[in-house]
Amino acid sequence: MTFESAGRSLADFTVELDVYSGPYEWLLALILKDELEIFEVPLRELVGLYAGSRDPESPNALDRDTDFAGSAAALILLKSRTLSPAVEPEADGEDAVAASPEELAERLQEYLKVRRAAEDLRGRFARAAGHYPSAHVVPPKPGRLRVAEDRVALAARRTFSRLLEPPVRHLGPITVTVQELVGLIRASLLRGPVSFEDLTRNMDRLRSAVAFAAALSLAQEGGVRLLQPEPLGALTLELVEPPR
Amino acid sequence: MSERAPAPEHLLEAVLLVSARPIRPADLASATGLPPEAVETALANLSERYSPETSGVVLRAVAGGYLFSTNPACSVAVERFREEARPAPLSGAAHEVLACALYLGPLTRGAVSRVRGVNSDAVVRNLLERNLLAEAGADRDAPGAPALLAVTDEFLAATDVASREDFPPLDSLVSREELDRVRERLTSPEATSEAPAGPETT
Amino acid sequence: MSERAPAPEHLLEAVLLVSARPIRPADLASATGLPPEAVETALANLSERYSPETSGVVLRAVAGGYLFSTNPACSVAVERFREEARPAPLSGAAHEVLACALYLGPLTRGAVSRVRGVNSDAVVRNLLERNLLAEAGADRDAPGAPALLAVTDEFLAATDVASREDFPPLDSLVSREELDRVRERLTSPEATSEAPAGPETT
Repeated sequence: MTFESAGRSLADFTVELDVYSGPYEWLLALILKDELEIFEVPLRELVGLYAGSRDPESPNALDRDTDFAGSAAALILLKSRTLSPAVEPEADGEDAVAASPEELAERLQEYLKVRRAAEDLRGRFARAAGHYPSAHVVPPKPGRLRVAEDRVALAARRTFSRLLEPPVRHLGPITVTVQELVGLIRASLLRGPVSFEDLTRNMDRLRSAVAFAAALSLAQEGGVRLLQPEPLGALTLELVEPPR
Repeated sequence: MSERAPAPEHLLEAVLLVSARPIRPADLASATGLPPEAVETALANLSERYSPETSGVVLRAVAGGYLFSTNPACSVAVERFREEARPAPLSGAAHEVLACALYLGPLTRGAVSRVRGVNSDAVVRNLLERNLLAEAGADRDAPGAPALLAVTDEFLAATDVASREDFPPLDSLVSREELDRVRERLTSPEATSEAPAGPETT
Repeated sequence: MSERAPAPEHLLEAVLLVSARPIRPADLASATGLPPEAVETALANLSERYSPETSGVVLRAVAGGYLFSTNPACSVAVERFREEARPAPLSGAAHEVLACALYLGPLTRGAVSRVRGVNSDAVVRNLLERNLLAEAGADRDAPGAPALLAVTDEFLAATDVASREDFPPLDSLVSREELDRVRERLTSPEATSEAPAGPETT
């Protein structure tokens, strides 16, 4: 697997996996559009690829890391959500229907253009930054401004009925990585099968969520077997013996 | 540094453009990082460049400071521009802030931001400049006694309604529960506000 | 006549000083009483006088009009004077949403989200707040008649373009070969093949 040298953002991060090769961003788009099975994407491998492409000296290393961590977290969430039994796909009829490869290609082509246009805009904004207008503005004559009464009423309705986004501050900084927990799971399994409950006994909710994702990732890659005799019952992890 | 530093005159011009009030030479020096003598020299040069004979923009020395103004010889054009200029249309955010002041006001900047769930200081500033909002007293119970904002007569005139009563009543716009939620946000103390904390500009 | 009429350049300077928004040449002509050709000539002269190389105040042709702004080379002094940090740059998501509105718009929030493959409502809200997007009518054919989003004149000014035509055409941004590669990759049979277990790498 290869990757092109790191550039300004993740736009330059290219991955080569068995299921997909090309820009990382398209991979995300494919997954988000349900066109690529999330199980087919080895997350750990992806993290490894990214780690290998990192240049800590690069001035936007932090931005890149944040972008990657954000998208990787989304993938983890998606992967665990996909596994949970009773979750219906979004009730978005049109989108729920699997698109044909041609349709998907068309949409991705359009998205790619929008991506490029966004990069172009970024440059324009940056070049134009630092222009400040005159403060010597004369106010228009009183009475020239019209405010539509129904727009004020509409704005009231919109403002007062808006759901506030849930606060996330209490979640604190995310200090755990999938790799870390993959390592931890592997180490635990050396002593024999472990129940998921035991594995996560001393973990907070965030860590156990990531542990779950890590376990799924390991299972998908074939290193670990997940046993769950009955739906929603206890989950046990055991090591898969490597073929001799 | 590969780029040449801007000339002292250019730095002063830029700062003078963004101030509607006279700026003292000491403040010009501290903003531009120039020594006082360099500021003096540059101001002398600018006085020539922006003199009534040479420019429609003049540099005036007033009240111990320096200020750009229009050349009085050009005042007819300025006045006509003011007559003819179409005021900038209000943004959606501006309508929302006005709706807050109309239906929930008088209320503080902080309360507007809490109700909207987003820092609204910039929008409030713009509406104050446009005379659609005005400060009407202060909230003495809150720390720092922040100003209370209310809609102005000019706002009522701009909407062409005779009085506030002509706007649809609040409970015809939103449900009981939603109103309760809004009231809760309105009265939640500053300190625990979840609205993005912007610098309080007072 | 005892007083000489001010030069066209001076009239324009005075009018430009009192506006924070771009002024269309026709409005400049009407305010100053100058014929359009005289406005053109004077603007050309002023562009030289207020160029980034020669002044801290620059004359910009943006959003269909003309505007005085500070020279970005002097922005540090301006920001220090106003004690205001430069607004944070927009996120990548915000640039994508703006690109959608610019090239595919006016379009609904739902359409933006479909193009990007992720829900974009929060980003849209932020851009409305910053006046870079505005609601321009509604899609009457869709259920609920959702609002249509379009870029604003502020957006054109913030990207330093005179008009929408100054942006490169969308189709010129990606080469034919690249687009073909996408199609090939997605429509070729291998693209959907089963994944063998990943190799152990630790």
